[in-house]
Amino acid sequence: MKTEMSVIVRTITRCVYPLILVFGFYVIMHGHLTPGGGFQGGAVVASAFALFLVAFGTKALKGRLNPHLLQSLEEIGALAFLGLAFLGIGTAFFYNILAGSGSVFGGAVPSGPNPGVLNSSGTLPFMNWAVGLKVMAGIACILVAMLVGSRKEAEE
Amino acid sequence: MSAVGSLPFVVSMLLVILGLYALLFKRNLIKMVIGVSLIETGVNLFLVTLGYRTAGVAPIYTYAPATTVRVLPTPQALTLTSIVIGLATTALLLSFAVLIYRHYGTLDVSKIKELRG
Amino acid sequence: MRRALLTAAFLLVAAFLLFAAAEMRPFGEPAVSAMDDYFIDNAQIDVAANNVVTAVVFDYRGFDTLGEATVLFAAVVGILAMFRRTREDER
Amino acid sequence: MTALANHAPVLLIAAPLFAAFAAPLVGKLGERVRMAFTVAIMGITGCLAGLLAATLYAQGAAPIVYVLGGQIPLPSGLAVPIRIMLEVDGLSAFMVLLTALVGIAAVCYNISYRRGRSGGAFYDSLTFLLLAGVFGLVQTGDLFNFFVFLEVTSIAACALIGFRTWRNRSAEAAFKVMALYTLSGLFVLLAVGLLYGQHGGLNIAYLASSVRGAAIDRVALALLLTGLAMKAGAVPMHMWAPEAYGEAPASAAMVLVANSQASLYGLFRVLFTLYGMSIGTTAIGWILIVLALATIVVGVTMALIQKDIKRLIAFGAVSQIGYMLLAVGVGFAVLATRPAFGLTAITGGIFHMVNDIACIGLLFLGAGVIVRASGTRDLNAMGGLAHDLRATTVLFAIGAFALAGVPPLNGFASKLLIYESTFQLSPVLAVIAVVGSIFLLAVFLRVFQAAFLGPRLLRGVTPVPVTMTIAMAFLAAVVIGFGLFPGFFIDKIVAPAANALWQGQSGYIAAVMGG
Repeated sequence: MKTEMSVIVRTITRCVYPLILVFGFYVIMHGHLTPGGGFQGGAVVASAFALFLVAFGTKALKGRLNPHLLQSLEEIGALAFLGLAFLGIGTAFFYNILAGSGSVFGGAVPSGPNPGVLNSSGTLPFMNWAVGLKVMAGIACILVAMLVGSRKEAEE
Repeated sequence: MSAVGSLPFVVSMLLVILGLYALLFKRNLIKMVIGVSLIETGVNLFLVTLGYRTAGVAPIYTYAPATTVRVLPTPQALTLTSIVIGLATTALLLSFAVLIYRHYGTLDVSKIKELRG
Repeated sequence: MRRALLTAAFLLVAAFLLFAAAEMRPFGEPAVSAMDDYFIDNAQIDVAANNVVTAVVFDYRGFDTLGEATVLFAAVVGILAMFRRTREDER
Repeated sequence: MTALANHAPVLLIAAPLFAAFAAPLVGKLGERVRMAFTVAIMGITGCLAGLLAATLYAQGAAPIVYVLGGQIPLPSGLAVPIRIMLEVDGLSAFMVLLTALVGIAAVCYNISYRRGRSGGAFYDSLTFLLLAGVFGLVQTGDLFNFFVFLEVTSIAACALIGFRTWRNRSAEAAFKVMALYTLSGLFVLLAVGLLYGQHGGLNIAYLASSVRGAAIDRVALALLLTGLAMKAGAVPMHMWAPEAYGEAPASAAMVLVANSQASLYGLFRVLFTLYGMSIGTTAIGWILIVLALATIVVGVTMALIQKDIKRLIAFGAVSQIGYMLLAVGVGFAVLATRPAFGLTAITGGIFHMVNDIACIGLLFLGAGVIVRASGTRDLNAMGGLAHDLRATTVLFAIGAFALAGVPPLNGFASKLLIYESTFQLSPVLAVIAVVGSIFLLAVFLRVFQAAFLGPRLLRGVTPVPVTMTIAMAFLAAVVIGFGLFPGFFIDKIVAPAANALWQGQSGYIAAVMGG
């Protein structure tokens, strides 16, 4: 099985790859202000990985996408999300302890349409990041596992 | 206002029925996965249509247009959840299909039955 | 025989679903929206979030999101387990 | 202690989830560390389950409501609950105890069952995900949340079914079961969507107070019933169950049965709490009864002709689902007139759940030992295992006789209640149920004779690790304990559960909606 695609595809991938990453991280970061959030942004980032895998085949696995690292990252993301939910256990599980508290992320927002404040919404941005990390690592992990799994077919 | 009546619901149900047809009557495992995926899409579409309010805008306040009619946020949240669940399901089904192909060398359900004896 | 039964079941379910859809309230006019109106009106006060959908996803219905993250995690673990290296002696 | 008790419902879900998320990471430190970790977390979970049940029983009949991310169920001036809630009543507490029982046995069994095999961390992780899903399923008070946990259990269960990747039938069974579970999950989701569109809420108590039996409500009920009955393994959609239980590793098969029972719990919750009297209970009760009888007959007759020991036990498990469905169907059919035997039937059905999981679990674990020791699943190839596996022989015998309903054991205690009450509705039902049990006894006598008695056919049988025997002995103790003192256990844990179904609807609604 040919694992690499033509030089055109590879070059375009190299150009587009960082842009997709930036867009994905933007979507995660502004999840509480604009359409999007952890899941959507994570999926966008993972699509960059998918593009990478399509263009470079198994070569991409060497160094750049380490399955063990990805798996650990996913677990860390999941644990972080669980931990953030635990923060509010003083009141109730999933209680948003930072919202409206006036601290760094607790800024209030004006009512009605407004330009948005990045450091608002309490624990929401952190949860977005945790879920974003989880989704990007998770989907990348699925892609790598399936690629390796189906490559075994071709060899046998 | 509602010139369309309940047509959007009917359309999403048609998608569900299409998926059911593929799941029940197709013999190829990949096509069955596509069927499951279609049902999921139909149900998601159904959920999203539930939340629409005539002439509403997205319930997001950042640079929002000055209108008071906003669509319902809950169905969107539910759909987001069910899309991710659908993704997980489809991925797992496909990996089972890969395993089956590895064992039998075919994706045809009737041939798999013959091979198993 | 099997195929006939399957077809009958399929047609039954299809008719049933179409009936349900036709019985629904008209498109664009939610019957009861007290819960959603609460979200729209109070998300900026309760959660200080501009995006009401994110407020619902991560705050009001955060537990669903935990479940959804769990589902994805389960799928990843499952797929990694499917394609793991097995040992010869356990077969 | 009170703070812990207040948060027990959610901690009960969070603790196994934490174990599942962390197991692969902890596994990097070594296999023994991971084992100690899983045992510790399961111990904590078991204590939490006990604490939750004790709290509930201490406060009487009122359900415990836990609001996630808030303090009060209803914000002032609103008639719809806006946040997700966990709502634990007698039935939920009963299911929580049952799941904790299964979890403890499974984790204890896994210590040596999975040692030296590949993917141990994945296996532990998936087992805990399945347990967390079942804990969530039986506690949640929100219909969409119910669907989410249904999917958690589906995916974890299917990954466990396909876990033996070198067996071609495993992958096939996993694919089939996954497709079916997804279909059932989507039926439930469609029903949730319909109910949301009609009533604008997702909380079970809120929906129960606003469902009036309109056309859409009935469609949603049909979808919910189909989806949940499918996932519980009732006829006509039972064909996945034997393959799933048969292909899953032994301890996973036991947890899968608990998962099926959780779907059955969902069915009961929908029927009694969500709809209750707003629909024609007699007609639906009789539909359940017919399905249940078909399930018993099919399960028992198919068990008769099996040669594979795990598939045989699996068909036994299918038939037992029929008994529970039968009893509760009888209870639902007479819900409108409320004769005393309706409550007896429900009590018997619910009591049978815990008895069934103990016996079936014991049998699956025993079968796991047998397959591991003899290297074959074929009953005709086994024989004389009693010479080598003494403890397993005794424990397996206890499980088999209890399942068939032989007097001093727990299966008899619950089946007697079922026979008595169904007889009062219609003698035919009781006769079919009794005949089913007799055939089941014959089946298990044959298994016992084929596997354990007779001359020693196999040489070099692997000895059984001690933790596997402990896990089986634990379940056997439950079987014998419930059999010797049925009155005590019915009084303490089964009666609150039965009452929660029989007359708990208004209390369930009031706990959230007030008044």
